[in-house]
Amino acid sequence: MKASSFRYIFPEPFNSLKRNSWMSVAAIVTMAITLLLCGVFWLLVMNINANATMMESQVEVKVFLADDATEADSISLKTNLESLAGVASVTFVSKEEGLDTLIARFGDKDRILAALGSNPLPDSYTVTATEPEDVVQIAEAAETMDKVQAVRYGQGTVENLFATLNWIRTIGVGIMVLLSVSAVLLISMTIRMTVIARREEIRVMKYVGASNWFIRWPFLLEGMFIGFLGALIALAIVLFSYDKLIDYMVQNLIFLTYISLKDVIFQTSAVMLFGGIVLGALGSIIPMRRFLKA
Amino acid sequence: MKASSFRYIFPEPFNSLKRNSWMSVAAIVTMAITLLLCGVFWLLVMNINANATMMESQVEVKVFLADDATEADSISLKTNLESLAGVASVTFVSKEEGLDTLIARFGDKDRILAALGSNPLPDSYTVTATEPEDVVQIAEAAETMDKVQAVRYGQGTVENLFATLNWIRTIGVGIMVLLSVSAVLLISMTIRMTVIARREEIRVMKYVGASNWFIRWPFLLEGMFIGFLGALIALAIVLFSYDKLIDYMVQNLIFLTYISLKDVIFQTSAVMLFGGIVLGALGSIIPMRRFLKA
Amino acid sequence: MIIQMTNVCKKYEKGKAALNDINIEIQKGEFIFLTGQSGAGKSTMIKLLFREILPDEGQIFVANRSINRLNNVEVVRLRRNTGVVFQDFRLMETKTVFENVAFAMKAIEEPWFLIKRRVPEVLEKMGIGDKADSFPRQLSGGEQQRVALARAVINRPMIILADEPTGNLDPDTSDDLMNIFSQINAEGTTIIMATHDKRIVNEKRKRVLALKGGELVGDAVGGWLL
Amino acid sequence: MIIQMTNVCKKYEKGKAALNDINIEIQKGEFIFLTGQSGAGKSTMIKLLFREILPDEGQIFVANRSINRLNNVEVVRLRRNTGVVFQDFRLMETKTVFENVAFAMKAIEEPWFLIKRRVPEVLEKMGIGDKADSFPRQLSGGEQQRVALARAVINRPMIILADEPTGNLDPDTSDDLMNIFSQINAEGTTIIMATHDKRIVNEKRKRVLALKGGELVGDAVGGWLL
Ligand SMILES: Nc1ncnc2c1ncn2[C@@H]1O[C@H](COP(=O)(O)OP(=O)(O)OP(=O)(O)O)[C@@H](O)[C@H]1O
Ligand SMILES: Nc1ncnc2c1ncn2[C@@H]1O[C@H](COP(=O)(O)OP(=O)(O)OP(=O)(O)O)[C@@H](O)[C@H]1O
Ligand SMILES: [Mg+2]
Ligand SMILES: [Mg+2]
Repeated sequence: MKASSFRYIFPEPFNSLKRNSWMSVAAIVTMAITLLLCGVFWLLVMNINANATMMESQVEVKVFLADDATEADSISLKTNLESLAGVASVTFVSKEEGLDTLIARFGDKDRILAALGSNPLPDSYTVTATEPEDVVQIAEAAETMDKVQAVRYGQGTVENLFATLNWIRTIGVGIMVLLSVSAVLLISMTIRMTVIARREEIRVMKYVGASNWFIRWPFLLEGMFIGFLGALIALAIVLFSYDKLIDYMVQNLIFLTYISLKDVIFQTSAVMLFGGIVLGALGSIIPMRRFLKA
Repeated sequence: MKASSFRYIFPEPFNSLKRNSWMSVAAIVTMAITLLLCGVFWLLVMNINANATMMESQVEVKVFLADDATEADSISLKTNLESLAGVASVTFVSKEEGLDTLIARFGDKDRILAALGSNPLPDSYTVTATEPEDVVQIAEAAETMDKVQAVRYGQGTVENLFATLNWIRTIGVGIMVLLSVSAVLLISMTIRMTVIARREEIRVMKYVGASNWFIRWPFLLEGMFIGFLGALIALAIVLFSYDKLIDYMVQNLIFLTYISLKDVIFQTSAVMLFGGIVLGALGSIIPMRRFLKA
Repeated sequence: MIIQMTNVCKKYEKGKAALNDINIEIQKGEFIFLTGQSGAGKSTMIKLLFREILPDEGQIFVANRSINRLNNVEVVRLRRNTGVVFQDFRLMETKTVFENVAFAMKAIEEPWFLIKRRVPEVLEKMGIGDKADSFPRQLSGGEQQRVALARAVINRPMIILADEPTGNLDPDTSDDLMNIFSQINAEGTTIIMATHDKRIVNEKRKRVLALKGGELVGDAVGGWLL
Repeated sequence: MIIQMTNVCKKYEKGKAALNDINIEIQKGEFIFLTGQSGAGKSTMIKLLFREILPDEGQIFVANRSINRLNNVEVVRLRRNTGVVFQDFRLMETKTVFENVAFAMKAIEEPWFLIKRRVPEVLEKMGIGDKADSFPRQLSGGEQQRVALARAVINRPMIILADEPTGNLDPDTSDDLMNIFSQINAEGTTIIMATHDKRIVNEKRKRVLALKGGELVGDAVGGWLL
């Protein structure tokens, strides 16, 4: 096939879409719905992931100073803690602040203070890790340091949190895989139908001497165009509703953090449009093979 | 149309499925994928919901007794608490048990005991509510009772928990609605395509004197059958993989509770099969109207 | 009088009128040839008579009922009393020859034993008895045409409309079929047959309606008119 | 010698052989009528010649190449050198008449100015110049047939295979088209035409191949053979 044949090929998909309008509309709608689902879940998973990451990063290690620690001990401990691998920040918490936290959790300040007489809590450092996985390691290192009375990182809690977050991620990834596979199948089934419905036309083209690629290209372009259009519609709906949804959520629900539209717009658009076009192309070209045999 | 005509109508869908095999396979696959998605999310949402409900039911009210409360006071308080609307259980927690809990959370038992000298905590009752929404009301009622020193239900925590659970539920329901709408559209688009592909056949039937219902029934049955088959495949996959998945999850992930297959098998099967059949029927009959006009 | 057309005009979306001011009366039991050049309006006339399309102007009466306004049930009744051989056959691609012909009987709810007996009988008469289990795409052009013919006559309708029923048939087979038509006609069925076959028209010596560019230019008993 | 068939047999899935031990030689520039009753194997023969189907046995040579084993490119070349009028037209339903005919020219990558000039020319010659923008379903049977004819001749192929190209045409239009064929034939194109029209065969007095039940029962110059 000569390259110049493309002048005959390019207008074909548009004519065809117009003239097979019922089928085309059905195919585009299917495409749009499928990609819409994918887009929605993609953003959902991204948001859940962002929240999970944020929650993980908030896991802290508490390092309690020995009662006999001097100011100098405290400062050198801080330096030591900061020099540990994976430590993001080290914050001093005085015994008074510690008690306040305790009281905040267990009730009546006056009553507890009266009962305790004096504050039994030691000064402490709150250490945050850059990577949540480093928490245990940091805690172990801190325990061997001088003038450290105790190290706490809420053992069970951290592990539970990680497990929960991993669970959420696993489900999220599972959803995406399931949806992606479904999208590929659904879209290719739809385009397959539009091709099958026109098998006679394809055969006639062969019989009047068109080469396989001369026949294939218009269908390929049409599939790509259906994919593109479907993706465009899905994208428009996703982008339009995402902002509104986030607004609503911010006001009504305690999601910790949100991915803002502008952070994902390029990625999402690219993936959806590209996905739609590729699926449309494959969906149209694969079932054609059968009708193009010599 | 006479009822006896059904002897001619019933075999039609099966012939047609066999002879339009490409289209039929495409339609059934689409149906199966769509319903599979729905089924998977339905079970996911049910599980999340079950977990949410369980977590809500674990919200408790702590009622601390006054220091001067006698054994009799304690017993009458218990009776009063139990008589409150919405209370599920009332459990006595001695001051020693209370301290154990405190120590378990804040570290070193010996150290804290040494620091405190004596146990500053009062005896308490742990009240659980049947409905989580009743918690606040129970707490308020308990506060007005005799010999009650303080009532705690971790204000912020409960509200946060509710909000989180509602958020999860909202997303779950949102997913289901989105998926259901998509399923309806996708399936009707697919069946629509199979009908459109056979519009000539429908016209010919009209021209040789078949009544509209004589033409419609086989298509209707075929759509229902496609729906049924698709649903059956989806159901088989869902049911088969659900057990395996739960097994995996129980071992690897800290989901709190799981809905067991036998609790949902009837509901899920009924919804999916019925859904598939209805969608298949509507999807085939609606686009036919156009071709059946007199 | 079984068919009457008064001042019938039909114009498709584009172009000039396909039929223009047609007036004809056809008595029960007549055998009529419809002739005219390609594009003269023969098929349009036939399509009007079984209400595939509606006239733009004028009235068409079949069995003394105007077919311009019929409800669904009446349209079905009209079609059941009319057997049609389409110029392009219009066989159902996914049904076998037997099923294609049987469908017309099933549609009018004939009992199965009758279908099982009469369909092979008619196929045999058309010379395609051995093709009952073939699908239309497995038949030669003339065989397909004969299936269409079998379907049109199977219910012994009051009127048979045949649009070039011998277009894909050799002279011998055509003659066989014309004999079948004559026989059916002799039993009282009105037959209207659009045809290009000069020889058949000349041999049969029946009433001929000649169309030219949508106008009725001839209506006489005898041979080819144009 | 442009076409040669040696011991060609063709049997479809069911039933008896559609063609049985056919041997023919056709010289470049011949005009050949293929006759035979409905179901005799005329269309099968034509389908074999442009490789819509393959023979079960025997060899077919077109322009001295066996067409039994051709790769994709060679099949395309064969078809580009062969213009076919299908018995059932096989027009593309979603393309206009102009586009249907133009497609055959686009497929062999003719420049647009040539397409724009030649397609209307040919349509005019076929008497359907005013139907260029109609879709096939908006045409009468004979008009569709003439579009199929126009598509077959537009590229001036070496060989024209025409399967009952006048089946839906009235005698006058048929004669016009036969004259076009004669003219094309006079320019050197080999024409093989399956037909039922005794009159045309008798008038033209060309070589006639007569088939009967898949056997070649006659091969002579002159009139109708059966
Ligand atoms: N659906 C349609 N839309 C537009 N024009 C049409 C349509 N059907 C037929 N025509 C035009 O109406 C005219 C008459 O068509 P008709 O089919 O009645 O011709 P005919 O006499 O049957 O011809 P033939 O012998 O070729 O079958 C033709 O010019 C045709 O192009
Ligand atoms: N695809 C097929 N499958 C099975 N049998 C077929 C197929 N095509 C044709 N036949 C059979 O082969 C025989 C020859 O068919 P062919 O189409 O060649 O006849 P023909 O001479 O063209 O007849 P006509 O004049 O009716 O068009 C017929 O009996 C037909 O039923
Ligand atoms: Mg006609
Ligand atoms: Mg043939």
